[in-house]
Amino acid sequence: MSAITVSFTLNGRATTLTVSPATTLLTALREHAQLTATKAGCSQGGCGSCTVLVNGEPTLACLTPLAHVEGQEVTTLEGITPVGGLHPLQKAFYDRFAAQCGYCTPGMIMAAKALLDRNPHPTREEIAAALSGNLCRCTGYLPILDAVEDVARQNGGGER
Amino acid sequence: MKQLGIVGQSVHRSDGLGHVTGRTTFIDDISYPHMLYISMVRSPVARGKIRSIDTSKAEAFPGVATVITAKDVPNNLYTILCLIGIGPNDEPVLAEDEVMYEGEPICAVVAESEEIAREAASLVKLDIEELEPVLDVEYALRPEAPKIKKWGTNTFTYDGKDHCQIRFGDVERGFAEADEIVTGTYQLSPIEHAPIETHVCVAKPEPDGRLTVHTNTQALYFTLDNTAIILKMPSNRIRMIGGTVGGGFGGKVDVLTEPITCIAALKTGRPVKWRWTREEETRCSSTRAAVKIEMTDGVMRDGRIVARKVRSLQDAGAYHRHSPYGAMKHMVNVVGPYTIPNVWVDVYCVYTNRQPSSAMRGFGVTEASFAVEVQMDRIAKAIGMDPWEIRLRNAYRNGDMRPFGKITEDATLIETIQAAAKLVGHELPPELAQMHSNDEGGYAAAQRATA
Amino acid sequence: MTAEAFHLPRSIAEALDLLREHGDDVVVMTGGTLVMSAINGGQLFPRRLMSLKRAGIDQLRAENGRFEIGAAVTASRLASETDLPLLTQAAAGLGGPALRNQATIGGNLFAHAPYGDLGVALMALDAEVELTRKEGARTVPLADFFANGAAARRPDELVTALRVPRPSGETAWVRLGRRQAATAPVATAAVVIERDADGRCTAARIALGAAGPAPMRAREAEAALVGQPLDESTIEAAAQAAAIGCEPPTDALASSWYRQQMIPVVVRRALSQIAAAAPAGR
Amino acid sequence: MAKVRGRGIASVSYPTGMNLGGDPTQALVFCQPTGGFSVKLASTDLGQGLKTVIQQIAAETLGVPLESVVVDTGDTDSAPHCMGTFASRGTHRVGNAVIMAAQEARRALLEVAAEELEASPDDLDISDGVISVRGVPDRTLSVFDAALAAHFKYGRTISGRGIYLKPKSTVDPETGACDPDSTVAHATTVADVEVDTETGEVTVLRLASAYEVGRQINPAMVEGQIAGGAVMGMAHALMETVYPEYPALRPHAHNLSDYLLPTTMDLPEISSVVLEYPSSNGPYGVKGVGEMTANSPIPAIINAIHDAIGVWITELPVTPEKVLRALKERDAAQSAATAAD
Repeated sequence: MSAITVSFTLNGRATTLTVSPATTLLTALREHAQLTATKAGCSQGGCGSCTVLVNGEPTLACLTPLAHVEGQEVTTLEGITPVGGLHPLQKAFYDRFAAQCGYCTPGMIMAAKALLDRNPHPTREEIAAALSGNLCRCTGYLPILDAVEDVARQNGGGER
Repeated sequence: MKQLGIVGQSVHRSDGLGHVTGRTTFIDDISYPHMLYISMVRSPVARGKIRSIDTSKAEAFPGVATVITAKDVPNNLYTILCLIGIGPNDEPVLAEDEVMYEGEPICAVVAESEEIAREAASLVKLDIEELEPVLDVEYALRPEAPKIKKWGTNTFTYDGKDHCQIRFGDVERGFAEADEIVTGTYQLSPIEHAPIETHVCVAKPEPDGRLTVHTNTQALYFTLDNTAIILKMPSNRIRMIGGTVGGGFGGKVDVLTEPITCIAALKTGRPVKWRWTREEETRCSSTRAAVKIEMTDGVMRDGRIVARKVRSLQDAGAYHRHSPYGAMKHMVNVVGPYTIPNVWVDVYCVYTNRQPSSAMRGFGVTEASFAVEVQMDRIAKAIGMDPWEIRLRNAYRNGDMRPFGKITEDATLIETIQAAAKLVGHELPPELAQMHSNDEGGYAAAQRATA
Repeated sequence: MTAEAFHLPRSIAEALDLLREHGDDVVVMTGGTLVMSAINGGQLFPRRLMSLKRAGIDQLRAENGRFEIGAAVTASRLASETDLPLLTQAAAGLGGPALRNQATIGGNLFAHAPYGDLGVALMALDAEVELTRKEGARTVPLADFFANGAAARRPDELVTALRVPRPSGETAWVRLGRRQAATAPVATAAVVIERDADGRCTAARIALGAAGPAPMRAREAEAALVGQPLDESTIEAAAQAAAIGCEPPTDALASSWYRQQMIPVVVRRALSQIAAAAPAGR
Repeated sequence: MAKVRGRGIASVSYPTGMNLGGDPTQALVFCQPTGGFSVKLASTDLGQGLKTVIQQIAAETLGVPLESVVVDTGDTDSAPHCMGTFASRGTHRVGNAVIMAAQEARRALLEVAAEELEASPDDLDISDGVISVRGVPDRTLSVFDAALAAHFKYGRTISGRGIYLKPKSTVDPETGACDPDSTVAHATTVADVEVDTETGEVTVLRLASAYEVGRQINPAMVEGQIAGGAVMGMAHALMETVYPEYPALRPHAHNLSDYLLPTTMDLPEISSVVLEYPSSNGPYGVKGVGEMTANSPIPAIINAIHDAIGVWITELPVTPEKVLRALKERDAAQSAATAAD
């Protein structure tokens, strides 16, 4: 069977994966790099549960051919989790009961991180807009928006 | 109320840290070396006779391990409710001679990757003689409609009847006495559970001949027992592991992935994963039943509901799964939390050539509540009464007889109405504000007195 | 056989060589959102994949009142790096934020209705599409590109750029969707109006989305505007005229009937926005 | 373009549990040598939080800190039977079974402690992991020491078995008489909506609900169910269907791009109040709040639409198209009536 080899930076580490040509970043992360935090929800760009960062920008891993990340920087939820601790977004999601089944959570946190990296003190409307491509079937979103707003407030905003 | 220690406190979720770090192990996160993947070939038509299935091209496709058809299934019949005495079993694991809905599983391609399995599945050639599908529940009940079930009817049989029923009081006398007759028809559409995690199952043969099965079923033992019967294996030869589910809402109780994944693992001797696509989740998993409810109420000008007659049709789809039970749950809840002295309910579980409906968050009740509560507003409108008042006056009180012969206890409908009014700043008149679920007031008492 | 190769050419010349060499065997993508979705969904089994993402067609230049936009420019870049009305609005409303980082202006021209809002904006802006083959490039009006369907692109050509003049008139973008974000449109209207000192319309371009198999111009509505003041009766006449000749798709989001009803609504709202922003006779 | 507003209410009851052929769940509880407790279940957490509430119920019953209890769900090799997670039965059935198992384990623990403390087991209490003789505050023994003694000195097991069975109730085929549930929870929802009469679009502005759920084991998680259910109910009312032209099979939804769920941008204001009237048969008075939260928003929204535009639209989902058609019919009927005058 044919294969392609792709080298990129994955959570800060130089990584080279050999995969079949049509392999998506999502499959590569989950099945080749054994990083399973990133979830497959629809594989068609409709749910956002596979959201990761490519060069800091939120990206749907299910619609990204692995070949596209050659030489790029990919960050997954594993990559923002400090050893033995939590990222402020993770802490806020935990405290706010923002994860029920937990399946959309990794994508939600990555989408929120992309927002806060660009805009440390977004309004609630800006938070909602940034997460509008990420579906959650359990929570009704309120605790998720609350959690991101908590972090925005810690950043010195949120009430603008 | 007794003060307790840890009960009543908003402690953190025990799985919360796993969820926020992505370290919770969902079924799709489980992989084994040399694992194979399944892609299902499904019926392209809503109803038809299978003339032939040609799997040769798929089997010859590089990377395909095997193709599984009905003849590979030891006991090719789901036994969803047989453990609790509901039958007959009506759904094959894989279609044999006929297909009953678009998306019905026909054969499973097992291959080295999902990508290979998907492409090989597209090469399976089906020869199906298409038959007229029955899609409309009213049509399904008519004599001229084709009878789609092998036993010769389009309805589930309850104790010799084509429906289940409640008979309470004398509904015709109630209508005769009523000042107004209020009718309404209510229709729901098939609704998908849409958990963000689709169905996933991983089955792994063990050296001792046992099978380890990871599944996101909502009901492990139910799945274990059903799978064991289908595989004709003693249940203790299978170890079913689950307990963590990425959203269920009733959509993961139908044992749809485990038997086939196990058969694939046994046939190939390798671990096998079957992860449903989103389209399969949307179009082939069960839905909430589309229900049609016709409701006729006899109402007095003072707001008392004195009679209620309901005809309800549950669209079970092609196979019954949990619908016969849902219809009964519907039957006892379609009168609503109100005391009505004369009640007549007929609920039909009707088969159509549609993806089967089954359990979904409150099924039977959600549909009933929708009809009952819109009907309450219709009644209020018909007699010129405030929607808060019509509910408070008719609300059941503790001690009232329910139409299914159970005495009401734990009633607090009135209290929630009053609390909701307070929450939105709607002031209720003193008489209504003072009602409670243990009072002797309301029309229930008057009805008891006249009954 | 499953896919044998993934080509990531570093130039359009290289891409064109590959296209000529492999012909129908190669499926071309830019951002990948349409092609990868079809592959994942089991609707497409390509032998070869080629992505133009690194082919050097992601420049965004403004010159002499014209924008030259490489086919690989993403929706999020359109929204943040251009100030072209309509196009920025269309880009900002496409999918969710992550999808906008992937979906490209070139790829969006190949989206099936009701998708393809960027094309609607581009059509109202009177954009041209650049098609390149080994022998050289040609430019065709976007309206012709859409009108010709699959035949618009020759087998050995690639869409490499869009040329978009800055509109001289007033613009309005109105889009109805079944939810507030991340959804295909029920109906879309992109409007450019030029008015004289008396407030009479001297030129009008109205493009509609989800009104047919591809973005289309509402010529009759445009005709109803030219020479008229932008008052209520003109707006109404144009709104009604906009629905003429439309054959909107039926899908799970909306029926053709409902979309047909909404075409006058989006056009009316767009024209009313313009009328309200700068009253006639300004 | 006209936007009109309306308010609707709806009140619902919701039964706890399934009653078809009997509805059982079992639990095992055992204590490790140093006082940690393990609860063995074959039950499933769908995200509603079963693991957490069971941990709370077990800790409460045993009298040990939350951290001393580990809840192991989901392995048929190590845990006894559970019907499954559906019908709002989880907290009620599993909770009752766990209380029974935990009480048996607690009794075994107290019997060991009684020997160590030279007291009657009936005179002992456990609180926060410490066993004490009632009325004699200085005579105490930690659960840690009691567990060690049980394992290594007395050779006793500190474990418990629990089952809860809602027995089968046969349904009278003629009258429908039966006992279909264990207890009933209640809710009332007030919906405020805005209808765009030009497009037929309905915007839910507010969903305010009062719930009565027996006892709340974990109020934050009850609130989570209410908010999640409110949004799902709104979606059922206005958006969701696999077959928009039911009973026709075409068009149909394929995926999460055309099977519509609300996004973060589609949310109404959601508020709630929770009342607690403990049930007689639920664990610590629990009724169940898992499923019911999607129910009352649906009719409340439909009633609010009627309040706004004076038309009953009773086919779900109430799409903009259905509203628009209803408005056209209403207006046609009105002008016909005017013409007849």
